Amino acid sequence: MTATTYSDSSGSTESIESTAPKTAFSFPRPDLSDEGLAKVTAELAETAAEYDRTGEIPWKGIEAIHRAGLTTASVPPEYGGPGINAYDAARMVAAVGEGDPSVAIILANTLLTHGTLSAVPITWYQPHYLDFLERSTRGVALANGLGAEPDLGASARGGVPATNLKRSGDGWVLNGRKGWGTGGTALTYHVAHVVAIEDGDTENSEPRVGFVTVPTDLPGVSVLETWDHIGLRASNTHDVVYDNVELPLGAFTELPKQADGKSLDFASRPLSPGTFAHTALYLGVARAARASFREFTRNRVPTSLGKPISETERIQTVAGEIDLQIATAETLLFGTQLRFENGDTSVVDQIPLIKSAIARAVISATQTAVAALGNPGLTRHNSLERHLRDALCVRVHPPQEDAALLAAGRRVLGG
Amino acid sequence: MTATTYSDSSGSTESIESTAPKTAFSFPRPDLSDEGLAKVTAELAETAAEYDRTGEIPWKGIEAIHRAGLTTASVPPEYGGPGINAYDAARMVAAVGEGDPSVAIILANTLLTHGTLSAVPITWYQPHYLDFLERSTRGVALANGLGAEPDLGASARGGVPATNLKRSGDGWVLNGRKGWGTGGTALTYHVAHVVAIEDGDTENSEPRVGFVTVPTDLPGVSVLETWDHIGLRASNTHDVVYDNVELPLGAFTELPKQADGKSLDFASRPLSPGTFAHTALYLGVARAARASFREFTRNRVPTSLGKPISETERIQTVAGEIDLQIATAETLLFGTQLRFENGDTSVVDQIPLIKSAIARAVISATQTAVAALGNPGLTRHNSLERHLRDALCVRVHPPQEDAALLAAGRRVLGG
Amino acid sequence: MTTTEQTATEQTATEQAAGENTTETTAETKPAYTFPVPDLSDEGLAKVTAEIAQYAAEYDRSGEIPWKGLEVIHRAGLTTARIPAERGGPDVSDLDAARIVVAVGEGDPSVAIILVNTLLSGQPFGGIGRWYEPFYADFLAKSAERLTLANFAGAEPDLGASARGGLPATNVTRSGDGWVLNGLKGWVTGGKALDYIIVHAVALEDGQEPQVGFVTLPTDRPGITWLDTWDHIGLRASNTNDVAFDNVELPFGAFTPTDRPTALTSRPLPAAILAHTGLYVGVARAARSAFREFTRGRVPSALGKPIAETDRIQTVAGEIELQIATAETLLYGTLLRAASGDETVGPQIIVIKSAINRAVIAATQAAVAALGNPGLTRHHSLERHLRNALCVRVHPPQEDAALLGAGKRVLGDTP
Amino acid sequence: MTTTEQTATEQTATEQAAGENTTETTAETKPAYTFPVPDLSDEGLAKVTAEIAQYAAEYDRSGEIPWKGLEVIHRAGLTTARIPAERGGPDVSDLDAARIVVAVGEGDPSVAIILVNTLLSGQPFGGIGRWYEPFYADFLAKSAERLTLANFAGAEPDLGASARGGLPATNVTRSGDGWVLNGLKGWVTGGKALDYIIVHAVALEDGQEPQVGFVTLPTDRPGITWLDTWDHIGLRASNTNDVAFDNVELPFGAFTPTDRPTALTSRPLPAAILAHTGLYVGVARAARSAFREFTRGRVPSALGKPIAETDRIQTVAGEIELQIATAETLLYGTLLRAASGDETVGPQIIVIKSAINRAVIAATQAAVAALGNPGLTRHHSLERHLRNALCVRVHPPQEDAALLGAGKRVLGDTP
Repeated sequence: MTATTYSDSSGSTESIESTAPKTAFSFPRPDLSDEGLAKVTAELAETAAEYDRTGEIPWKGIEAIHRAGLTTASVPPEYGGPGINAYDAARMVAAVGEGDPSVAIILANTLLTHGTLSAVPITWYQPHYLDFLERSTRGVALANGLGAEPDLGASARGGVPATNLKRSGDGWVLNGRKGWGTGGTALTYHVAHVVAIEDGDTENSEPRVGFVTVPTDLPGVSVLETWDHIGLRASNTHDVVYDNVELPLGAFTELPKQADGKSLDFASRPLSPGTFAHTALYLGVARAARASFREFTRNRVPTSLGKPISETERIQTVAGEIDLQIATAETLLFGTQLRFENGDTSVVDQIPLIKSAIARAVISATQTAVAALGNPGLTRHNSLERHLRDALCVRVHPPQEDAALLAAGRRVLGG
Repeated sequence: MTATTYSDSSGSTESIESTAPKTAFSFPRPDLSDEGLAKVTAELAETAAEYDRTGEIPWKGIEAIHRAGLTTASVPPEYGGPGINAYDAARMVAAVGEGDPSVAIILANTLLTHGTLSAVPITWYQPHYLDFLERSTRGVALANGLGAEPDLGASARGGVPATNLKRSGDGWVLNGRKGWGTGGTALTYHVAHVVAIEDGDTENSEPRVGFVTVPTDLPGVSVLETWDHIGLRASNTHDVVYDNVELPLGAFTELPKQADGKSLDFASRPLSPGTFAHTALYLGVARAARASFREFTRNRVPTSLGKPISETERIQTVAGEIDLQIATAETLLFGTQLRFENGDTSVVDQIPLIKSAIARAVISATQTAVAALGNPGLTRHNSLERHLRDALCVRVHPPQEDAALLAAGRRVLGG
Repeated sequence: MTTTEQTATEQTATEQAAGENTTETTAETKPAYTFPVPDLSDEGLAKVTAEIAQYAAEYDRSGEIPWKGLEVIHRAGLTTARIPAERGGPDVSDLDAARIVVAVGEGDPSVAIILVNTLLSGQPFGGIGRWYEPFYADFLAKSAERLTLANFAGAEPDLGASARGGLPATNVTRSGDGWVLNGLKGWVTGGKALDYIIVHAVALEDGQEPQVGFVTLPTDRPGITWLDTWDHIGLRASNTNDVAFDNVELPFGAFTPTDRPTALTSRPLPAAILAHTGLYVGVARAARSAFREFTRGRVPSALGKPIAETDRIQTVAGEIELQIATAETLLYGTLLRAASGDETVGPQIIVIKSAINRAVIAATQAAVAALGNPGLTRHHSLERHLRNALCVRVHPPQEDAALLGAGKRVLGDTP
Repeated sequence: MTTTEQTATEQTATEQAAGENTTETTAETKPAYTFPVPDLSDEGLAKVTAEIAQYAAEYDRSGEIPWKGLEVIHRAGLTTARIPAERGGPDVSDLDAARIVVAVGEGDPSVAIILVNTLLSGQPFGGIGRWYEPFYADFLAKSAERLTLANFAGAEPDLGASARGGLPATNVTRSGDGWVLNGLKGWVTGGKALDYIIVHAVALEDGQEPQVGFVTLPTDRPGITWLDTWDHIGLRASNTNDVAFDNVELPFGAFTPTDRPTALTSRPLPAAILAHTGLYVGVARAARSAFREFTRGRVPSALGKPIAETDRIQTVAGEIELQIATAETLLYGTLLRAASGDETVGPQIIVIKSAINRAVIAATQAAVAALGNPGLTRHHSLERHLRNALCVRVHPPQEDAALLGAGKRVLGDTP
């Protein structure tokens, strides 16, 4: 954690929503033209290989997207933000992912914590949110929702978190450990999935599950450097430990109870098109692989051939296959959002499957490029090797394929 | 059923094994050279398309394999037969399958009922077996093991058959219905999987499961024409009904009890290389598809191309892919038998998986050919369409892929 | 339709439209007919599907023209759904046309392919075909009265599909004031059910370069002979037969010159071309229904409950659904992307078409592979759906050409 | 090994073998050394696997020459296992050589690839390389004392792999009584650990056509520079570096002319070439073990038992096992078919190699895809096994060339 001191400016448990001047902030609408996004891609691509090697927080890339106004692009209009829609968020993340997917995943997480794009209602403690926005005006400020826990597995598979709040005086004390805290020490805020335990709760009490917003500079918040992955190596997806972190009472918001009196279950919730933000970054990776394939094959002139291998039918057919997979991924991603906007509600149930189909297309595009080239696709002298390692990470995001298939099958075969 | 009268010549329940002169019969060793088998293939191929259309019993093809000495090739030496091994049986069936897979499956079944190649101990009632052999010297005589029942599913998935023998005087009365009785009215004998019920048996008695040999010309044996399949259309894989068929006591042989006192369970038995006899016929189908692809592409000269499409790199690469799949199927089939003979016992547990892998290769070879050609691969003017329909049947033979994968996974992950 | 009527109508029309050769010139006048707006609600289309599906198996067996299904779509107003507004038609959108074709394809793809050709031919939709105005007026007049069908005839047995480029051998030569048409066209879906054919032909005039163009041809002219060549694995009732022209006399205006054809893969395709593919998406949906029905009804005695309640079958159903969700989103999403002004989708359409093809085949084969015999016997409809799905690959541009075309674009100087 | 020793040994050997240029001529004399017969039992090989595996992760991180693993295989007598009997070696069979390579590859494929090259180079095995007898005698003398390694150097960065045909740029020119060697070879596995390199080069003599041949090269000669070019996704410790030759002086006999190389795909390959592929079969086996270990140890709190006990994970394990059974049977079965005199297998070897490659990749990717993050993090070995498996495709002949070569054969005049 950075050593910056940050003290909670308010012990109040009341929401200060009504007192917050709506126009206190003003965040610019980023340049979302194809050209504008291509510039961001190019700038990020310059430093991506280096951060892949070192695994350090990709500050240069993060600063580039901050300068381009991307990190605050989903701040709601009532807080002075451009409040971009899911379609544009996906385009933005894809462009960033094409440059550096570690930056893109940090961006996607931040975009989703602003709430307008999320599938799950994310509610901030107002003083925290205003502080977060205020910091965003001064420099880079990043946030992430922390759901998974090492023992529980991904929260999307259901279950009550072990990370918990206990009452202490006027507030809470937070304890527990979260896994896959992408962004690591670069984060300014966490929105953590927790259970709140009140005095008098018994084993039989219905658990109060919800989210707590946590400024990362509070005492007791620490990061364990656990991330050592095949891809997205600079994403700093480390574990986070909370050791008696003191928080105001309002920092916790319980998830709405459902008809059966239980909390909203992550595993059974319908997904919104906003959840494509993560998927989009891998579309960017596939595009980067295509560009890398293009560059290599146009410049590789074996003496025995006497012309670039890009001029052979074999390589052209491989490029066509890569393009087929990318066209598939793009149309699944953007076409789903358009179907949704067009009022086609049948697509909502299909979203987990469509995400799996996009994952297959991304992996297939990248592996097709690698398989066709032999050594040049596997050496770190070319970027394709990195794109392959990054693409392989697409499958880890929930809901995973087996769960998506089984759930869809039950729906299809159900009564 | 044919109207031929055939009366059981003996009511004796004693095995007459010792009294049977071992040299009473003499069956020729077939010509198993590549050239000899290719001749059989060619003869069968002449009539295969016609039987595929009509669905009639492929008598011309059956007579061809009878003349070539194939139907009796697995008769054990002690009965005057050549007693060929599993390796040669597979080669033989593959050659016949390349010509007409409906004939090949009828052949494979007959070969397996002679017992020397079977995974399950098949024991004939001696008078029946001698009669079967005697008929084989006079003309075509075919047999088949009947395991599956419409309600039970394939016997390889386990369970006690509903088809049953009840005591009646000195013998048995057989009742029930068997599914997938390949060969239909062409069969001379059935070896049926049944349960024998003795007087005094209760619901809690351990069922006596075994095989009964049934001459098909007995009163009460009938065939229901249920077969109407996408492929192997002339295999006459109809249902068989037994309605109070009277049989001598010796016609039933109980399967050996296992250590736990239960009958040998089909589903959990290890497979022997002899079980590849069925798989081999589909290897023949894949080879036929390759030959068909070769013939078509060498003769197809589009005016816009001005030469056979077989001279384009695209079609050559497709042919290479087909050959890769066939080389895979051949090496899996024959290589497993060689590993087994070479004393490599680790291969035994892998046999169900290897059969699935061969099935995938056969289907892949055929579908690759079809996919590359468009309409000419799908019209009945060319034989490829038929080979595709035949190849699709490879998956139906037990153990099916899902069961093979699950069983193997349990073995791999087990303690 | 009698020959007398036809001739009279044509003569009148010829007089009215003297010198005019395109439909546009009459667009100002009040339409002569009013064609019904079809019920495009999900429920309305589902009713059409169900009604057609009743007859599909019967026509698959007989191969006859599927008159009962065709009458259903005529009554529902689908055959005239794309007639332009200025001619009194409802002119449904590309998206709705695709939805119609999917629904009809789910019922009977032989009916759907006849429909889609009429939709594509009855309007300059898909970029093919130009009508001789008097004939178009006649086509509308007939369509207002009864089921009226048209198709485009491009392919020739020797040339291969015209989509791969090359000059047709079918030709018109001058004769008096008009032309005579000679030649042979292959794969003309609809066969004797067609009222009009737009024939791709070359005009041969003394002393001039051959001129490629389209001939509008009423099918009741003398000299037209249908050859009963269609004998396919699937779409067996589509009557995709060859047609021979022997000195068929036509008025001068019936020939419209056009640019020399280029290969389909070297130019962007209108998104509407995916309408063809839509009928196979319907086939995949039919396979899903068949899978659902069978697995919910199949209760093996050893299992004691429907196999639809097992994880294995549910996962297979999930895979089928994933492929259908992919196919639907690729189909509808592409049309929506095109409609939304997304220009990047244009060059991708050829490969998106291949991607839909793959999803259709994968969905159907997943269903078949999981079921063994029940997926292959003609007792259940899945066997038919598989055979129909296999035909998806035959429509130009075929996959190899699409991949090569896309690859050249991707690797070219301006990707 | 010091330079002084080397020079002395070589001088002696040169004198002894004056005028001799092949190993055959000394075959009559009693061998000077006796090399140990390795323990080839399954248990013996498993011990080697386990011992090497201890160090594999460490060398994967550091990329250093895997000395500890190499010492293990030296102690086990594996590096000298193919030395011919007439030179005192055990000369194990092709089948046993493959088993050795599989076992070592399961432990550390970087060690295995260095081993397999020594096995292939130390004898005319695989059809490549011819030794200068004095150097071979020296190689044996060193091998009797300590770990001694050799490799073949064919590829050049500009030329691509020599297996695709084409003349090397690396050359020898006359200088006094001998030659000087100049040029650059790429992908020379083993790097600085090698004692000898058999270099594919062209001899340039004034007034004569360039003559292709092999140069036997002791690596301690002046003028040899290793370039640290290897930075690959997998086999990171294989030290597959480039090596530059700058006026390296060699005796006249060190160059052996040979036929001009033809593309690997246009001639039948010896089955022994599959030894290379064997090391990746070992990688797949290592992935299976890693999958087994992880799934048996992973007990999610929501499940309450190891995930290895779920049908889903068991089915994945079955799929992994299917691919391994396929790879093993293709590898061992091909060697057995070749040994049994089955001549049809020869032309199939190039495609069988591709089929093994696919099975290796499929096995490893099935394991990774099923596990999500645990399959991709470096905390578990699966991530490393995946990276190693991906290298299987780079060895010539590559798949596209193999398919094209096989297709030409299949579609040629005599298939």
